[in-house]
Amino acid sequence: MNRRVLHFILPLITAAVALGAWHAAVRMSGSDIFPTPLEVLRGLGELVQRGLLLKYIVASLFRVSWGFGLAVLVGVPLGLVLGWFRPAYAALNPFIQILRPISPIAWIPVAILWFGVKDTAPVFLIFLASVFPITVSAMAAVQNMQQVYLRAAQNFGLSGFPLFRRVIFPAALPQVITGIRIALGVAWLVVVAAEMIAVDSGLGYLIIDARNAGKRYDLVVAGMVMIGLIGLLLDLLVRRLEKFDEVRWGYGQR
Amino acid sequence: MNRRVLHFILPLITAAVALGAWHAAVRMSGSDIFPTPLEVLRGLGELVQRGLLLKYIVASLFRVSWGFGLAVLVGVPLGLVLGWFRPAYAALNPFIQILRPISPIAWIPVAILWFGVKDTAPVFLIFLASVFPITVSAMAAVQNMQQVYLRAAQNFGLSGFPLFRRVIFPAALPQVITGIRIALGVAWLVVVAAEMIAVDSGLGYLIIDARNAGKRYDLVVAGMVMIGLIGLLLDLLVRRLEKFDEVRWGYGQR
Amino acid sequence: HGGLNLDWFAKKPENRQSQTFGVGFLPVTCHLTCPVTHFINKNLGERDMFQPMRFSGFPELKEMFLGRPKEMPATFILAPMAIALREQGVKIKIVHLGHRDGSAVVVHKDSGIFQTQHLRGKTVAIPGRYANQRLILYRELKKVGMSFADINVVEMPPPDMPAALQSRSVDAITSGEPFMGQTELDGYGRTLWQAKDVWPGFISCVLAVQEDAIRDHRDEIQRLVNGIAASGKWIDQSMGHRMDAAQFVAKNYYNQNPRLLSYVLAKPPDRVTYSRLAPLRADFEEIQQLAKEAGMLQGTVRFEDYVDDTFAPDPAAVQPQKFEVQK
Amino acid sequence: MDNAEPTISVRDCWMSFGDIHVLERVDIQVARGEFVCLVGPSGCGKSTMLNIVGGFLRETRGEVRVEGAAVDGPDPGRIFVFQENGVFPWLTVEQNIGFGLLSRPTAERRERVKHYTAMVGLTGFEKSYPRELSGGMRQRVEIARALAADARVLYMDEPFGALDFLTRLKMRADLIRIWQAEKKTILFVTHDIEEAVQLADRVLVMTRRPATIAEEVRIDLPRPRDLDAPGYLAARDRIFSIMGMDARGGAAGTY
Amino acid sequence: MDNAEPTISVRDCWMSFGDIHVLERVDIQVARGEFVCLVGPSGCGKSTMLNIVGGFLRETRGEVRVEGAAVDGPDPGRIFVFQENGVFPWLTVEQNIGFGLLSRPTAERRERVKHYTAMVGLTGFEKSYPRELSGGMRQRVEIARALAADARVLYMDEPFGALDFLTRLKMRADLIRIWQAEKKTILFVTHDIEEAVQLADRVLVMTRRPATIAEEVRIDLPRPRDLDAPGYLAARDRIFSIMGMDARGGAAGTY
Ligand SMILES: Nc1ncnc2c1ncn2[C@@H]1O[C@H](COP(=O)(O)OP(=O)(O)OP(=O)(O)O)[C@@H](O)[C@H]1O
Ligand SMILES: Nc1ncnc2c1ncn2[C@@H]1O[C@H](COP(=O)(O)OP(=O)(O)OP(=O)(O)O)[C@@H](O)[C@H]1O
Ligand SMILES: [Mg+2]
Ligand SMILES: [Mg+2]
Repeated sequence: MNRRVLHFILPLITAAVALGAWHAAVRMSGSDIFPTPLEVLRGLGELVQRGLLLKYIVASLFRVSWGFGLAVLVGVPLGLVLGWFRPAYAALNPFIQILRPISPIAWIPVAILWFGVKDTAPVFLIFLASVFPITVSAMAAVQNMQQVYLRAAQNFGLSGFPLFRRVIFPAALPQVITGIRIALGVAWLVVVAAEMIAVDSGLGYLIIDARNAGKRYDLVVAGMVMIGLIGLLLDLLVRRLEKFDEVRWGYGQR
Repeated sequence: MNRRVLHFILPLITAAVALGAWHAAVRMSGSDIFPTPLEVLRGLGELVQRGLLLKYIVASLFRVSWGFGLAVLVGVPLGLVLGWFRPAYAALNPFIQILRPISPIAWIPVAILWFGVKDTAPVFLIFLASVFPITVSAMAAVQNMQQVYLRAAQNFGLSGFPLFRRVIFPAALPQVITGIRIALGVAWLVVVAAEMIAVDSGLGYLIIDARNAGKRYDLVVAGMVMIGLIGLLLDLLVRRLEKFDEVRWGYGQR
Repeated sequence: HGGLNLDWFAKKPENRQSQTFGVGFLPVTCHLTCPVTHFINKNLGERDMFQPMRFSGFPELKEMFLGRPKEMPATFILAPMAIALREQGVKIKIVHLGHRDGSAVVVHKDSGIFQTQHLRGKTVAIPGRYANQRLILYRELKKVGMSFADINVVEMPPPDMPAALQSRSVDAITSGEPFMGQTELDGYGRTLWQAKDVWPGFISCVLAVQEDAIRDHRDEIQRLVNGIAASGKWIDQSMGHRMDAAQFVAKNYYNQNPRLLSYVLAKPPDRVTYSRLAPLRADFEEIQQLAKEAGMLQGTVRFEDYVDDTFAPDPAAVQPQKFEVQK
Repeated sequence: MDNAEPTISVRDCWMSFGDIHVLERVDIQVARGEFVCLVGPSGCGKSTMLNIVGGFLRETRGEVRVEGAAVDGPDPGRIFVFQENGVFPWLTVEQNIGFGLLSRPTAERRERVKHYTAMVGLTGFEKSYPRELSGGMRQRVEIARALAADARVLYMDEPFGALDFLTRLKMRADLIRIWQAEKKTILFVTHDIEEAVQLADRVLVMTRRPATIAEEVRIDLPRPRDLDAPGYLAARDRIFSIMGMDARGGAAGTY
Repeated sequence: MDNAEPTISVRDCWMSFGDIHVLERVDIQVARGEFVCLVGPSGCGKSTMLNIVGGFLRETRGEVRVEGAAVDGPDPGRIFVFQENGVFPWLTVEQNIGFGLLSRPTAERRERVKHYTAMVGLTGFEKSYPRELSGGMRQRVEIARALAADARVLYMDEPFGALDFLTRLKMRADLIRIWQAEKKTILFVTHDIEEAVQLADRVLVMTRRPATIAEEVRIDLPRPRDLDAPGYLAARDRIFSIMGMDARGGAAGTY
């Protein structure tokens, strides 16, 4: 009960204080470029009225789903294989590590060159940004797997694909899921950069478009708030994956 | 010996194959927009000749050092405190989680508004991008700390600041360092976005400037390659932190 | 990736690419003729001859133009950038202008900058290294015996400029409209000078086309140029047309507040103009000369290399479209 | 019991975690200088009881007094040896053993650290970090740390659990020697009945959860104890039978 | 030894990890149906020896034959119970115990799983995941899994290490019962001398590293064994003395 209160009331108080301070700061600065919370709310209202908010959210989620989904489909098997076969790891890991720190923004020209300005290009950027964390975590998961599981499995006569399916994969799964969670965060983070490519919907587009639209910083901030909230929701959602019985063993207190 | 060979020869082979494929693909595509590896090398040579490469690298590293350094200075204590005081955690964590998924690109207008176009604005963006992973990992580190260390410390009569300094901090340190490592990766990743703000040096600027500069995609790719290589080096560097005796206990095989 | 059906959200079916081609533009007044031509054509019930493709910045626009010339063989682009591309060996030609004038240097209204000389030691934001605003600034500084060495130039995407000026992180800004007009409209910007006053007939953006397209699709390009010439005339025909254009372009193409476009198209009415759009040797040679002096261009190409003026109709002979917006 | 107040005095102690009733009506008295073992089935509440006495948990009901005062948190004069190893992994062996001595003069601290390091057989490992030691060696560091702190009272929660058999025997002998020499009061939790009988003056046998003290077995044998002596075997078998087992492992109940 | 070839035959086995010489000239013979315990100081190489016999490690030199053939990797007919718990945490108790039976008909599998679940006292926990069990219960799952697989040979590496004292006694008794009933050959590693004496037909005592077999102690006592019987105590004390300790814990050497 007491903890409930803590976890509901306190954030509300902080929210009130933060919004108040924000409002006061804007008012006091005398500038009307940066919006007050109220203006942001009104901006959001306008988006809702024009039927854009939902459309944009769906569009961004759609792109992220594709890019991220492909990243999972490619990254998990790739990571597992690289984690398992030492030579493959030795051959490819350096390149993964070099490609990893390259910003999606830097990839925009490549994306346009390869995919034009359809939805494919932002999907590709989101894919790029999320495939590396997934691959790396799947790789590490296999490499850190407890030897004893492998030996037990071999003892019972498993090898080849059944060994992979029945032991290596489930043993790696908790860490793979953690990687997936991080990658989803990254995928959602780069939605703004990805939607710099000429698309005409999405929350990232909303922000970029609002910047182009002269003084619509209320919409910029509205876009930021929506991205933040949805990011939080997505994270909570993937966290549920970590609750499944098959993987919960991997997350206990250390 | 055999493993040495594996880890030196195999990446070289992959590199050769990758560069060859790249070259062939560019040649075959018939398009001369995208540069061949050779052209990229020539672009790099040009940068070196004009004395720009080193200057840009230093400039980017300088901004990242500041932004990231500030993020460490703010994030680590903040995270430790939030991890320790439940009410502070309850009050602030939701906001941290909402701010976290917001792309640095979205923050650009805010950064300009607050900090203008000096180096402060990119430093602020880098700070923003890296402070959240650091805070969150420091928070989690304290929360996941083994209870027995705390009890032992209390048993020996520690409390208040000495308890913090002699037990809570060292107990959290390994996970804090992991957070710092991830955050440095992120800081380096956003250098491109950060240098979209009116600056006139840096590897991110190089990429953006080269994109503006008509057909200079050799420089774009040169910038990407440099960012990738330096990112790899930075990561290797921070990894050394994990080798210190005081924290090595935190990273063993699970 | 063809099988992914990622076009799910495309508003208009894009698979008509085979018949129509893309023309790149940004939501700025310099590119206004692009959406106006499209809108009028569509409303006159003519065959869709091109597909306007909106970008949020020049880098992406250029990358599409260069990287996928089949999909987007023509685009509105900064004149010096087009020339620079030609210098770098890209086979494109300028076939028409997009507008004239429509740039300004704006300072904060509370600043003590009233003449070009006052910019000495100040920070001025320009849109990029190949922006004509760099040229106009260079030209004006030269007039008063100054150079870039006397001011501090920073590059900044135009959308960020108003905020930068308002927060006084820069002392002056210069770019195309509507971002300059916006600072006036919001009450903190004061125009130091308009392009039209210091460099009459100033050109910033032009219509550039891939040579392959010129060779293979002459007719379509001709129709496009005719359309742009005619809609330019149409815009300049009356203030009523300007206000109509501000309305439908802001709503359907730019996603901006119509008030802003109305403002920059009306106050004063000749802030930006859309007649006289044929590319003229003298204009471009001046640009090229200045750009060479300012270190922007090499000067390795000549007018006939980068301009194909065979498409442009005689401005005097161009007739505006017969089109009125249904109220 | 002496006529003096016992060092540890637990009266009518009850403890629940939410709905889980762990302890019911537990009474424990430990006289000054006495060595008392607490045995009982796994999960019955031995650690819980010890943590209450140690001041890390608060009883739901009852009276818990140590050294003449109600317990109100841990105390540096009464050191706990934890079931989960509580050695600080970021400190060297030496620093760990000296952890409780930071207020002492450097020379004395060095002296004591050296002495207890030698006693647990870790001389030569002073600069090692815990991760470089085996589980048994780590456990010995914790024991040395507790002893070095010169506490009047030691609470030990299965301290020898991680040791291998031979080391365990050795540590038991050492502990008895120290206890005899330094007159400490020790409350020692174990599930190993042999261990309890080898060590204790008295063995308190707890029932399964909710636990209480089923019986107390006094072991009046001279030390060092002969593990083949009839008295020893009798005490051991007595505890086995209290716990519903016979030493051959035939279960008299479920487990 | 019988005149038949022994089930496990290790001759002149040497093993090093790089520069660390772990085993030297080890000879082990285990007859069909025999229960042999391997004891020795911590870190001497017991697990290493067992892993070689089990096919998880390859000896540096020597001959290791099991069931008439040179060992070449693990074999489902010879199941290993690991010192680190090898229960799969992503499977339920039931699925773990049935892991080695997937090629059997469903009915038989269900039958065997049920039987061995009951034997280790985990009935009611079939659907539980290992993380929901205590360390001791997890260890019992692993033992049940090994037994259910119906292997001819069991290699057990301190399988009762994580169990509490009472459960350990119970498991020892169960293991003896199963071994007697099902005629398995068991090679059992432990550092607990009491355990070895309670279980084995023969106890092989290893020296410290580099290890070899110091001596073999034959325990000819009827089962279930009486822990107070003089024969039992004599065998125990004999092993203590081979290992340089006496049962009172007075160290005859360093540790
Ligand atoms: N913090 C807690 N919250 C809820 N239940 C707890 C908590 N601590 C202990 N318990 C429960 O109390 C019971 C007794 O636990 P305790 O650790 O005292 O047993 P124990 O006798 O020390 O067992 P072992 O011999 O295994 O160490 C157990 O059933 C345990 O599940
Ligand atoms: N993979 C390995 N690489 C290097 N050294 C090893 C390896 N495995 C074991 N050792 C070393 O070999 C020696 C014997 O180890 P082993 O695990 O066989 O001992 P043990 O007798 O089973 O000990 P315990 O009773 O603690 O289980 C130890 O000193 C250990 O450090
Ligand atoms: Mg306990
Ligand atoms: Mg072992």
